[in-house]
Amino acid sequence: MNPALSYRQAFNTILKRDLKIALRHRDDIVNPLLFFIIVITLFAISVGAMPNVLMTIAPGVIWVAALLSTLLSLERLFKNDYQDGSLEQLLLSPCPVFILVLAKIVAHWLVTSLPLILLAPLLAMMMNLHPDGYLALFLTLLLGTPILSLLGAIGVALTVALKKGGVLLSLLILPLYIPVLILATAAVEAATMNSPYQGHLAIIAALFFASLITAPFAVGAALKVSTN
Amino acid sequence: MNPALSYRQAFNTILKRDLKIALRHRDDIVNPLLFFIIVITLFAISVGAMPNVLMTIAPGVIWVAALLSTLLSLERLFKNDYQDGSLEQLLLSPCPVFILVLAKIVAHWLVTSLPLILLAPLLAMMMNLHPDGYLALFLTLLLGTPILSLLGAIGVALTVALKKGGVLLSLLILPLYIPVLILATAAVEAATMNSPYQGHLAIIAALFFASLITAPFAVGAALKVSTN
Amino acid sequence: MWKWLHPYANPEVAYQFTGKLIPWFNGIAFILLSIGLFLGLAYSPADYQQGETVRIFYIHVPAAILSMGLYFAMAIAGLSALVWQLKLAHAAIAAIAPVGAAFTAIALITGAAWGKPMWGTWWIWDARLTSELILLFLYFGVIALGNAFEDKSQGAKAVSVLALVGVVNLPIIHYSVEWWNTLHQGATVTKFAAPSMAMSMYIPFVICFFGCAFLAGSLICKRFQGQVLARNSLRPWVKQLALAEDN
Amino acid sequence: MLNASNLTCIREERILFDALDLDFQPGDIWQIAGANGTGKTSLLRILAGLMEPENGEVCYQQTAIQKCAEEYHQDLLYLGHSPGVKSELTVLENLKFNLQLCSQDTEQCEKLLEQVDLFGFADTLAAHLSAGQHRRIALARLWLTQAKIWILDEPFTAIDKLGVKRLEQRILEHADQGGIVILTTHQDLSLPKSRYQTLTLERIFS
Amino acid sequence: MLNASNLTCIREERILFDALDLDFQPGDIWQIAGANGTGKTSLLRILAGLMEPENGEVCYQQTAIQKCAEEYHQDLLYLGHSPGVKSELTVLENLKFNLQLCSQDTEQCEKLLEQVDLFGFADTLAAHLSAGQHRRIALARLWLTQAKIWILDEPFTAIDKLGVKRLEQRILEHADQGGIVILTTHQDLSLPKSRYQTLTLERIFS
Ligand code: HEM
Ligand SMILES: Nc1ncnc2c1ncn2[C@@H]1O[C@H](COP(=O)(O)OP(=O)(O)OP(=O)(O)O)[C@@H](O)[C@H]1O
Ligand SMILES: Nc1ncnc2c1ncn2[C@@H]1O[C@H](COP(=O)(O)OP(=O)(O)OP(=O)(O)O)[C@@H](O)[C@H]1O
Ligand SMILES: [Mg+2]
Ligand SMILES: [Mg+2]
Repeated sequence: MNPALSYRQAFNTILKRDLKIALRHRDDIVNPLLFFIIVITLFAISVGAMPNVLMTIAPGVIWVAALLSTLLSLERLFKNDYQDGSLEQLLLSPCPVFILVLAKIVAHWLVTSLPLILLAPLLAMMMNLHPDGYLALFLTLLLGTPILSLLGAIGVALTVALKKGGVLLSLLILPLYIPVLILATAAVEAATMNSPYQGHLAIIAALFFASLITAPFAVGAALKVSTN
Repeated sequence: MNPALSYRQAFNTILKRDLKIALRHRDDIVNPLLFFIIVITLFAISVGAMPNVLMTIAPGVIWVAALLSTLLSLERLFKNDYQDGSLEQLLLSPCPVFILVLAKIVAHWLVTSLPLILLAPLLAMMMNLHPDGYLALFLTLLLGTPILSLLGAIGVALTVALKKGGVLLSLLILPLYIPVLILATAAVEAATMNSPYQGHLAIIAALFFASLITAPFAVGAALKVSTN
Repeated sequence: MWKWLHPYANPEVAYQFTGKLIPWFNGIAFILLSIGLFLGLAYSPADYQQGETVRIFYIHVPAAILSMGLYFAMAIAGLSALVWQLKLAHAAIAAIAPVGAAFTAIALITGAAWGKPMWGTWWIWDARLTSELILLFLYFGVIALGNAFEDKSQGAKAVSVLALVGVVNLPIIHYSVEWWNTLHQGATVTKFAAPSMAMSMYIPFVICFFGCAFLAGSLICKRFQGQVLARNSLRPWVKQLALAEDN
Repeated sequence: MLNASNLTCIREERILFDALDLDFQPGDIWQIAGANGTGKTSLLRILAGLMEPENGEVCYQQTAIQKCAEEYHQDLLYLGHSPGVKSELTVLENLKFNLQLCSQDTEQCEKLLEQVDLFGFADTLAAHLSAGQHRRIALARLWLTQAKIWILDEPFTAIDKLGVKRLEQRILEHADQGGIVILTTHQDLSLPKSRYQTLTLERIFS
Repeated sequence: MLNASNLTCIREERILFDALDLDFQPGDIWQIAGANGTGKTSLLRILAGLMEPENGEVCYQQTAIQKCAEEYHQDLLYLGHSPGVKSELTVLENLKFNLQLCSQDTEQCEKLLEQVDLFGFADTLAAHLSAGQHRRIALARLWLTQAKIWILDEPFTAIDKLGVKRLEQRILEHADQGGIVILTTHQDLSLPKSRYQTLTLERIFS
């Protein structure tokens, strides 16, 4: 019998494979990013030449765009793997499932959310966000988007085997997303008004750690149910 | 040899099948609708308790939401058929391809856009849209969403065989969508200010007929290229 | 405790046990609700600030608290379904979800009706209201997910996971009034140490609350029975039951 | 009736076949054989008009198939690796749709179900069938079609022995009525040797 | 080593099998036979722990497989209808990923490629392979795995004759080294009759 893979190695193997597929596919990276840009530009276009209106709605628009683009990219997280049978193979691997799942989620976040976070300041500029809000926007995105990925993964895992997965997915995870959205926009708005937003940030951070610790297990359990 | 199907019958057969699948799946109907509602509610939540701000951005938000939800539902138009081999079978059917394509597009519009149009007034109310804008909103949606479906179909047909279809799709069709978006929001805004908007509407109608006549042929040609 | 519980983990025993509970629950709920509502709606004093509208309180708060409590109960059922593979817990989840959703809806509607005179608007996007709305969506999600699976037990397991995850929303609802400054009233009845409220209001409230709780219990038992039957339709005792019904 | 001249197919810079001349006459059964990746599927797709050859052309009744697409498609039945069965529809609905596209009345369904051994599954979603049953839905078309030319890519995949026997019988019957059958399979056909011809594609090392 | 007791499987209210007792010993080759839709795939999935039976349990070395998931998965190789080949990766990348998950060094790849007859396709995307070649990538795992229990669902699908022969040899070799092979196939195995046992599932009419 060959030596069992260390957890670290297993994590790395999956992470690398997923990143490679994403880079090959490119879609996975460019799509959410493009979607993010599109939503924001379309708003800028359609709300038009009212800079002060734009300014007030900027934190909301940017965060909603980020949330939507995460939501849409989520389906890919397990769908392809489910269809071509890789998911079964992962579940049958000797490693604990939660490690593999975590690797997949991290890869997903790196591919979909990180570029988006890096691009956000530019779009914030387009949306006329108040300069004091930049740091808050960056921090909330940095802490908030992983929560979206982690919680979303649970929803995807639950619905991956269902033909009518899509709707359910939104129905299942949006309720879980809304608190993050409210907290984050509140934080950015507070920042633009120069009031303290550390409290909001602390709650977001707490949510992040809580979901980081629990979500992989929930996803593992959900995947087992789905492939049954 | 059995008598060839009349074009009418062929159209009906495909239309009925697609509608049946959509009703069975339900996803296809509820998903874009839910997405539409979600986008609007998320905005309402994140822009928050500023009714007058909501009011000014209402036409834009509603149209952007409609556009996005069409954009997202488009991929389904040919994707499933491509994967399970039905598309090949359709291309091999004795009927001219453009008829089958038209049937599929009509089914798609009925399933995704119609419910959305019917629901729009309710959401307009939530968004505090000025009462004078309702009729204009309804008319622009009624004429505008078919354009979105028709043009979108060309993009989907071109990218259906590509693994990395999604990005391309948005890139290909968004430039075509933006004029419709600008015209439509301008029309609704004009209506809320009680100025005439028939001019805008006429241009949208012209665009609609032009795309109705040309798009099915373009889609047919694109599909043949894709399955090669 | 397991030894004591074990016999009730048998579907047939559980079915009969809940069957015996229903009439009791019904009776208690009826008595408590009639007393409580009489005291609350007719007898207790009108509030010096809020006037007669304060009487919505006797429906609104029990419904709101139960909406959360039932969700918690559902989550516990989910946990036992996942950890101990308890098949009855599947039926319990399916039984609780719609009842919980109904109480959530009642809390929302009565809250909105109360909000109009108090705050001048039916709805605002504030934290407590939004999170209660989210709770309703969570219930919908649970119901829809359960229905989406053709395979009942597979669906139940999926639902268990979701119910557990959704529990995070409960503290958010409860503490939202402290974390955010909102229009909504802070904790008054649920401060255990010293309810900051007149006894003439507190007692009818408590009676109403337990009345609602027993009503919920009876509804849930009824639904639970149906679910147990549906999930065991191939078992002989169910067939016998059906035969007895026919005769 | 159907013939191909000078066909060349190149995929990924690999020559699969070169200057292939084929002539199919009514009553013929052709088995295209060859190892994996030698171009059987590619050849069938070219013959069906789904793919364009690098060179050469396929003619139906002396007309290039691109020119007489409508008639050719009327007379053609192609079943590929993925056979166009809709998982979201039930077995019966799938069959009915196929019947309607051939403009036949939908009353034969019951009989058809029996023929492909799916009796009792009429109202099951295709997604809930086993691999073989799923393919059988597509194969049912062989019993209802009036097309003369059948192009079948590995029709026996996932089908059990009894099913294979029935299929072979149906194929023979069709050829006896003056049809043409072109198929690939990695199993041996149990038809009489004299009834079918084999074309073996070889791997060309370039 | 692996045994199942009292297995019952119900799908869509149809009883597929009932009170099935199985015992697999080192060196065994089992063919699960039966018509389409009799529950072969379902049985294999239950044995692999991917599906839960309605009743009964599967034990590996006297422990229920849910309880010793890690060891069992270490010793198990399952290949289903869709074999988990990533179309977006090249052949080589697919193989390497599989090797890494078994924590083996990735130098054997070249040899492996030859073994499954994909030499020269190393850098082709899996999406651009023929049906058979695509499956061969998954089958390559049979040559590199050190798992003792192989559960193979129709491993010969789309594979050409030479390929089937090689596979059978590999299966025999594995059994001779004390492994267990459980497979389904609709073709006849050309192994010596004495070397394998057959379990035939019947359709139960209820
Ligand atoms: C749609 C609007 C409303 C919703 C969704 C809502 C929701 C809730 C919820 C979920 C609770 C339970 C909180 C907990 O136990 O932690 C609650 C309690 C309560 N609500 Fe509302 N509410 C609404 C409107 C109102 C209005 C207008 C009033 C009166 C001004 C009101 C007064 C109260 C009071 C007094 C409590 C008890 C507080 C406690 O002791 O915790 N609510 N409400
Ligand atoms: N995903 C599913 N959901 C519900 N029922 C299913 C599902 N898959 C298969 N079934 C049912 O289970 C039965 C057995 O299916 P299974 O796949 O085990 O058959 P099989 O013996 O592998 O057949 P084949 O030889 O065609 O592969 C079928 O009759 C089918 O109706
Ligand atoms: N979609 C594709 N894109 C590019 N090349 C392809 C594609 N499909 C197949 N090929 C190449 O064409 C060659 C022949 O493929 P084809 O599918 O015709 O083989 P086949 O004889 O049907 O094999 P099998 O017996 O495995 O089905 C293969 O070597 C493959 O590399
Ligand atoms: Mg092939
Ligand atoms: Mg099978």
